[in-house]
Amino acid sequence: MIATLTHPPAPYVNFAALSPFEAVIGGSVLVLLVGLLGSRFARHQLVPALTLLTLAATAGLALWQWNDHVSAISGALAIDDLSLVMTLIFATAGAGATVLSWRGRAPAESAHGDYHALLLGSIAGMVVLVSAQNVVTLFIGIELLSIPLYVLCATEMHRAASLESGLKYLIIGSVGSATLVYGLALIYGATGATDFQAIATSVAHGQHSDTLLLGGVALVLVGLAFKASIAPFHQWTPDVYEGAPTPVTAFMAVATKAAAFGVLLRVFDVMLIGEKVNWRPVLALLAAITIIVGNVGALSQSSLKRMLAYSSVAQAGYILGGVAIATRLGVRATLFYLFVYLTANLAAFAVIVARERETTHGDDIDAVAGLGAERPWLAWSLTIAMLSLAGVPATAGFIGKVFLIDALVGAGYTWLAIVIVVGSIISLGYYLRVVGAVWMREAPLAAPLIAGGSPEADSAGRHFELTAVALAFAAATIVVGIIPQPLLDLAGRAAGAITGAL
Amino acid sequence: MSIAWYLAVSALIFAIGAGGVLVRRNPLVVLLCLELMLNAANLALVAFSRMWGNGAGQVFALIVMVVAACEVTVGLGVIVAMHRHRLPVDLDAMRELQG
Amino acid sequence: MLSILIWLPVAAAALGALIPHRRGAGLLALAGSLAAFGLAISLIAGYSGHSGQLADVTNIVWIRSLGIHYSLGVDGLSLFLVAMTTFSFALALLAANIRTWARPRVFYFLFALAESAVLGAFLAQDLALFVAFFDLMLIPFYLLLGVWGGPGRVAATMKLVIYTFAGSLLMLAGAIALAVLTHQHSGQPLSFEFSALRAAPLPGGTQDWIFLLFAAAFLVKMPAFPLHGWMPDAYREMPVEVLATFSGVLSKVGAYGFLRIVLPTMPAASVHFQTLMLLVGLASVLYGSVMAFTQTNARLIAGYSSVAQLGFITLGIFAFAQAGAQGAVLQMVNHGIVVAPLFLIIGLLAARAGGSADIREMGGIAMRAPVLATVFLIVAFATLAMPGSGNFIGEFLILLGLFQTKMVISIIAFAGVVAASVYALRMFIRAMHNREGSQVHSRELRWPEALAIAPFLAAIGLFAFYPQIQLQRSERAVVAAISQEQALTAPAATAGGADR
Amino acid sequence: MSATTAAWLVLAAPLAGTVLLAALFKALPGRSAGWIGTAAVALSFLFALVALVKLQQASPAHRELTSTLWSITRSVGVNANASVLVDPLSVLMICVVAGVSMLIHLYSVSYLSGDRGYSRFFAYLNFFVFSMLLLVLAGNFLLLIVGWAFVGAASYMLISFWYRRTTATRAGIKAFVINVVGDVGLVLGTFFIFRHTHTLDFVATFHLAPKVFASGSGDVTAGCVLLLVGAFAKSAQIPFHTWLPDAMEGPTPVSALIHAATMVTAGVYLIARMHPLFQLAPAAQDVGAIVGVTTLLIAGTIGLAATDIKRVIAYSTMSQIGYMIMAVSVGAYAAGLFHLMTHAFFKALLFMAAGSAIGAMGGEQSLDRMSGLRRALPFTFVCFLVGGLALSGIPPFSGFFSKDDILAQIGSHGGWYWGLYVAGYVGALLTALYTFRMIFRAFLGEPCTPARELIDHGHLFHPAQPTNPANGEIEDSDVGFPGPDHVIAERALPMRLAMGLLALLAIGGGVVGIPKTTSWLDRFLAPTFADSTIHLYPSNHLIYLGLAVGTAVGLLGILIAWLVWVARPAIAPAVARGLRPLASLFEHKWYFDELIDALVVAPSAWLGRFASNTFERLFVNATLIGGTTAIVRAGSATVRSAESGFVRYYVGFILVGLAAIGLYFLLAS
Repeated sequence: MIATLTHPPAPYVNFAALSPFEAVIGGSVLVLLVGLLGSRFARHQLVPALTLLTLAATAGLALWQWNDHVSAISGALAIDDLSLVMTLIFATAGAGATVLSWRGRAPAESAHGDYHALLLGSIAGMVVLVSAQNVVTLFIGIELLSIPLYVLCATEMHRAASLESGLKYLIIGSVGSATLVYGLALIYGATGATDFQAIATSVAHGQHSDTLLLGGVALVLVGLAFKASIAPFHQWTPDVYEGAPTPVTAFMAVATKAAAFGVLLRVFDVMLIGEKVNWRPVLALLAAITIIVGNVGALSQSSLKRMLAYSSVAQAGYILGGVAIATRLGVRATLFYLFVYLTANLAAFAVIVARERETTHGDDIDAVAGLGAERPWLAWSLTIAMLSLAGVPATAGFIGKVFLIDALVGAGYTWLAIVIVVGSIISLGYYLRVVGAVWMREAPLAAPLIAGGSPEADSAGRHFELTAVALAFAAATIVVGIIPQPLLDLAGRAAGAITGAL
Repeated sequence: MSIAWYLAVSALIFAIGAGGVLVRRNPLVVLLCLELMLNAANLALVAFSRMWGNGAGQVFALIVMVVAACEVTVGLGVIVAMHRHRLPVDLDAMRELQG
Repeated sequence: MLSILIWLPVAAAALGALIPHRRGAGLLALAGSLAAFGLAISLIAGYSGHSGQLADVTNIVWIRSLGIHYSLGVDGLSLFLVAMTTFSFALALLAANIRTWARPRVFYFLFALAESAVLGAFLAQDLALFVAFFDLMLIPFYLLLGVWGGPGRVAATMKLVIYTFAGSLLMLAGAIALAVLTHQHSGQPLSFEFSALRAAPLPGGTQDWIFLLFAAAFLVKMPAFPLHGWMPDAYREMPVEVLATFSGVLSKVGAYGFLRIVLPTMPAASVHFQTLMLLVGLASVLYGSVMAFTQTNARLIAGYSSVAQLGFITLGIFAFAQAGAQGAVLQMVNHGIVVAPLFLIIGLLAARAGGSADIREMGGIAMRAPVLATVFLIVAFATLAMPGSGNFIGEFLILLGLFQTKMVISIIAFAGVVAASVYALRMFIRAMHNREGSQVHSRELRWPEALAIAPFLAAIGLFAFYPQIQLQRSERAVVAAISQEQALTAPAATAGGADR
Repeated sequence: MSATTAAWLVLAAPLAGTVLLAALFKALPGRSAGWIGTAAVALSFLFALVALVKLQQASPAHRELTSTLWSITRSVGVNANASVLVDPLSVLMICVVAGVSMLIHLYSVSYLSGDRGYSRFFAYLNFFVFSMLLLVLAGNFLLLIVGWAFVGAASYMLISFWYRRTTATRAGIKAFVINVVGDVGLVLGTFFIFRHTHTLDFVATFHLAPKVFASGSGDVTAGCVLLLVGAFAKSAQIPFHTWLPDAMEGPTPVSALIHAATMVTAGVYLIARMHPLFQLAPAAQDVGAIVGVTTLLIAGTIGLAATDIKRVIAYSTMSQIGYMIMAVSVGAYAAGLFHLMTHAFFKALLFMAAGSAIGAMGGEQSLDRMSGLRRALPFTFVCFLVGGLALSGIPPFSGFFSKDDILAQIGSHGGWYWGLYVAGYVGALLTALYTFRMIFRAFLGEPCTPARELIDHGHLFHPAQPTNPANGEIEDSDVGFPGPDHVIAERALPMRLAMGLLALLAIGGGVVGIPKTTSWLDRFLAPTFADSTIHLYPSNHLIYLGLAVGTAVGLLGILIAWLVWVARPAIAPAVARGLRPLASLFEHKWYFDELIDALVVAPSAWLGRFASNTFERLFVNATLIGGTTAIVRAGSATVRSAESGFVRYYVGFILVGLAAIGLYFLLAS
């Protein structure tokens, strides 16, 4: 019966609206090519520079596209405030990662060009993901996002850990994708549509087979929850975060999470909004589990990256709360919290990278012991980041929590709010442990190199750009903590793009 | 023939794939099992496409195949790299990262 | 005006942290807090108790989306607490300037930040703002304890922070719930301002659990039995100059919170839990006293005595009698200006007893330090609330108010009064009298030390002979704070109400 | 200058003295501190006399003056001013207090000379006088309580004046704590009364009391009983008396001033001051009377057994105050205050003489070591004798009239009050007995070594190694106090002056109240107690009977004492052996210390140990802190063990989670 299929007209493509996406793709190709040049300068300096340039262009174009809500490629992608805001987040995260890996090891081991190209490719995938308007583009986006990351994780090839993390991520990621695609298939089967709106309407009018749909929802939920590292689908997170090169970890922690939540919002708060009654309690429960698991898991971790991995799980739990309640406030809180999370994590990871290069302790907590005396600026940045993640006033984290709890209580999910609070109390146990190490401990003696110490230690240069990044994002944390209103408005705008159904 | 049969088969394949991922230690075999899982989805997609009489499902299926190919490629790349670094090609041996 | 008062100390300290001069940090921080004290005095001068209204109101929208306002104001409730805060901090900073500290810039910056946060909490007229300051004040103290504290400091910090933050985060949830539910219940736009929250109280059932969240935070902060687990370690390890302000000022924020927030916004729940709170207060009084006369570490004696004192304050607040509440407010200030010099003196004693604050190591210090002995004796008498001290007036009013509403509890509470005389004098005698301890090198008070303590004595004297200076200004605000509870517990409260 | 102004100045003078001495304690040379202190009190006494005169000029109806300086609290219905109440009662008190204090200051000028804490001593002593005057002049409950507590504090500071002696510090804290118990009683009593009157002012309270209280109503009785607790604690009445004997650790002038003449009589003053309330609470009055008479007898018996000369006098003080409490509790106000006054004279005198004797003994206080001091210390002996005779109520000494006045009025109440009457005379017999036991043992008989040294070589005995008379502990000599050199009246003019004046007062003090003839005191106090409903005027025959019996009993006691301790020294041990249990009961002070220790001290100490060793450790730390952290740690361990590193398990978890969610959906739909 293929023959009977009507041949659709050539799809209308709105290139202007797509420009950020095009910029990223083009940039990645360009970077790839430049990376092939022979000159050391081209590879070591030009490539990162171009990457940054690309990201800047992307951001610029995104701003240029500001607040005209159009659909590109005949409805496969929608360029709306949400996707643009998300694009900004990705660009920032990408830029951060680029700077962090500038004089790092990972790009040197793999070719610089490849490394940055992959980074940009992944970003491209994220852009697609958050602007996807039907399940197919959604899938494309998520894979375009994931596959480069698998590689990036494995780029520090001299370290077994790096490879291990790459392969683990790959396998589990593929299981996730399989689950996701199977779920999407079932939804398609249940509704006969691939377009979000169409599915939504069909769900809303109840013209679907319930079992198929619900099965699909379950599978999709698992597939996406895995990306957002929601317990109990989070277990890859600590291993991969620890194993991957730190800049990549930083990128994953921030951008991937943002993308995952972007798509979670689109899928649940738009496509499946009609099934709200069924999935709300599940998401809420998952959020609660995630909060508890993430927080208790992070306690007494000696590897900072691993600790931050668990903390990211916990934070994912908080954010999921915002998604779960499916209210305007919830969406806004979710988006706002993503900013909070971005700034704090990038600052923290910048410090970790710096210490990896300066000390022989790698990412162990000893690496930051006595930082307060040794590197006050880094120390303050790390402190602020930790306090923000813990949700202390005068940092963005506090406002984020207030906003989130506000939304939860407003939606009648007070118990979840209490869980968040309890989680935050537990989280003090590990965030303040870091602060304590920074200010209250003396720097330990340098450990011998073999003991997991990172080889960069011998070239212990104090790289100004790391301090700059750390300070920049720490400062942002404080500023947002004191003057949150503009960012709140931004989140409101972005939320407006999808809360039509709410 | 009712759609149910196609679904049953695809579910079976999905389960087999998942089971393989659970029990096998050799990453190569695991990759194959992942292929199985994805193809189960494909089967379902095609079946539904047929059922609804529109092409979306088939397009989707094609894309999934491409993606599957990419994943396998990357996977093989990593495995080769591990082999070059004299690391055991055995999933259960990869336990440096845990806890 | 109030914004200046709040931010002046930290601004000055930040400036001091930037200038190169080594002693500059400390001196500028001191200057900043002194200026703040001056402002506070001018506030008192300008405030007349006749209208119970807020004075010097600042009200700017802070976070529109959440209806959070940067709203400040002072009234009889907070007036003297603010003065006492600036006073204690200024003198503590003076005392701190006598010693030299590792990394002085950070130290004084944090110290001043703490002052600003406390002042913010006392002056905030918006619940979210209050909560923000309430949490914020913990961070500097956490670092001050953790970085400059004694040997066991790290463990102490953990206990302190987990306990207190657990409290304040629960309160955060409670605060937001209070605002949001009020907003939903009354239909008014979402707002965290006290005025808005007071305007539309929630139904009783809802009030109850929110009340418990708030109570947890405030009782931990006081600390009250049985939530005082963090207190011994923290008090043992904290530098005395910091401890003086910590114990003297922070503990009051909890009590203040009850009067400022809980009673006005949740009257039904307050009445519902009155007995519970009274029992907590009573338990704190008795337990604190009993513990205080078994301790051998002078810091802990003072610490547990604070537990007992704060227990009295709790009793006064939840007596729901005007005299009790007035006494509580008065006692907050009194305890502040008495316990701070007490800790400073304990620091001096430890310095004379070979660094140990253990009263078994001390003894005979009075021998060559008659002035120090006299000062300590006066402070000790004030601590045990001997008639003729301001603390006595405070306790007198508290117990009188309680006597009018809950006679039995009041009579039991008197046991605490007797116990106080035992532990206070025990500490004094073991430190100052009897034979000299092995490590003791009796030394007279030095001028800078005297300079840091003398003003406290002056304040004690002032409040001993003229507490009216505060009482007249606080009366209106206090009466207003408990009026709803009095109305609800009408038959019991008539005795208190009929006094006028 | 009006009477109230004078009253304020009465307060101001000693306070100024305190401040001056405290400020200049380093600068003052030699004895100047002592003279400053004495001058301050003398000034105060002068103003007291002025107040007296001014008050007498006013018409009897207008002899109740109040004056307010500022208001301490005036809020939510609790109004307390810094105000004084000047009426015959308070004026009498300030005259007695300031007068006796002046003499004792004078005495101390030389007695304390050579003590390292010289100026500190006078600062304390002036502060005490200020507090005592504040107590008696206070115009409202708040100020009364303040004065009440200040005298307690002053007495604490002076008891543990020689603070290197652990005995002294222990005695000090004991006295202070018991006094605080008294304060609590006072405050609670105030609450009970305030509950109905809603005022703290004395005049207003007494004015309102009959209106708001039904006679014998629960609250007024409770209030008065609680006031009595305060009175008993201050006046060392059973069971709150145990601090007084220990208080003898203080320097002898302190014992004379605080623990004999003034502070301990504050309870008597309190009851007299509160008589409008007590008249509404007959039950409370009976409590007072019974406790008074019990103390009177028990203290007398202990006085018989005590060997420390100062403690004997202390117990006699207790029993004498028993008389006064009894008196004011049955409405014999004037008589009680009369006895208060005379007792102040002769008891202060006795202590001073004892101090002189102790000086001669080189700090030794035990009667067992003393004998034959008569020839060594003739002047002291005479003074002691005068005091003793006045104490035992031998005519015409002052004690004779005051004591019999009390008993006569009690007797005239009839009924079970006859019991008190008889007990009173039994007490009188005991008084005469222990007094002269003391005199005979100390002053008659073979001179002891110190006495001999004084008589033969004319220089004071100084022990080779100064020791604490209470427990024989070696004094640490580097401290320099108690002063290394001792002083006796024979060699110090100020002491002789003070003792001489007091001796005259002790002899002639009774003249102000000779029944039927002068009884000036009655008339002077009349305005205060005019409203008294229970005050009776005893019948003549009762008065005469009393005078006769009193004299007889007193003489009988002296006679017995002479027989037992002088004529037939063998009798005393024989009697002691014969009445072994009784004797040991007396020697152990009726086991009151042990009783209180078992009932109060031990339990609270146990409670403290339990709280800190068990409760704090097990509940607060182990359960509250340890428990929660343990739970969290357990959770952490679980999560981390689940994080096994096996990819397969991770996938497994994903599938399990998937299955769970799917199952839920199936059930939900």
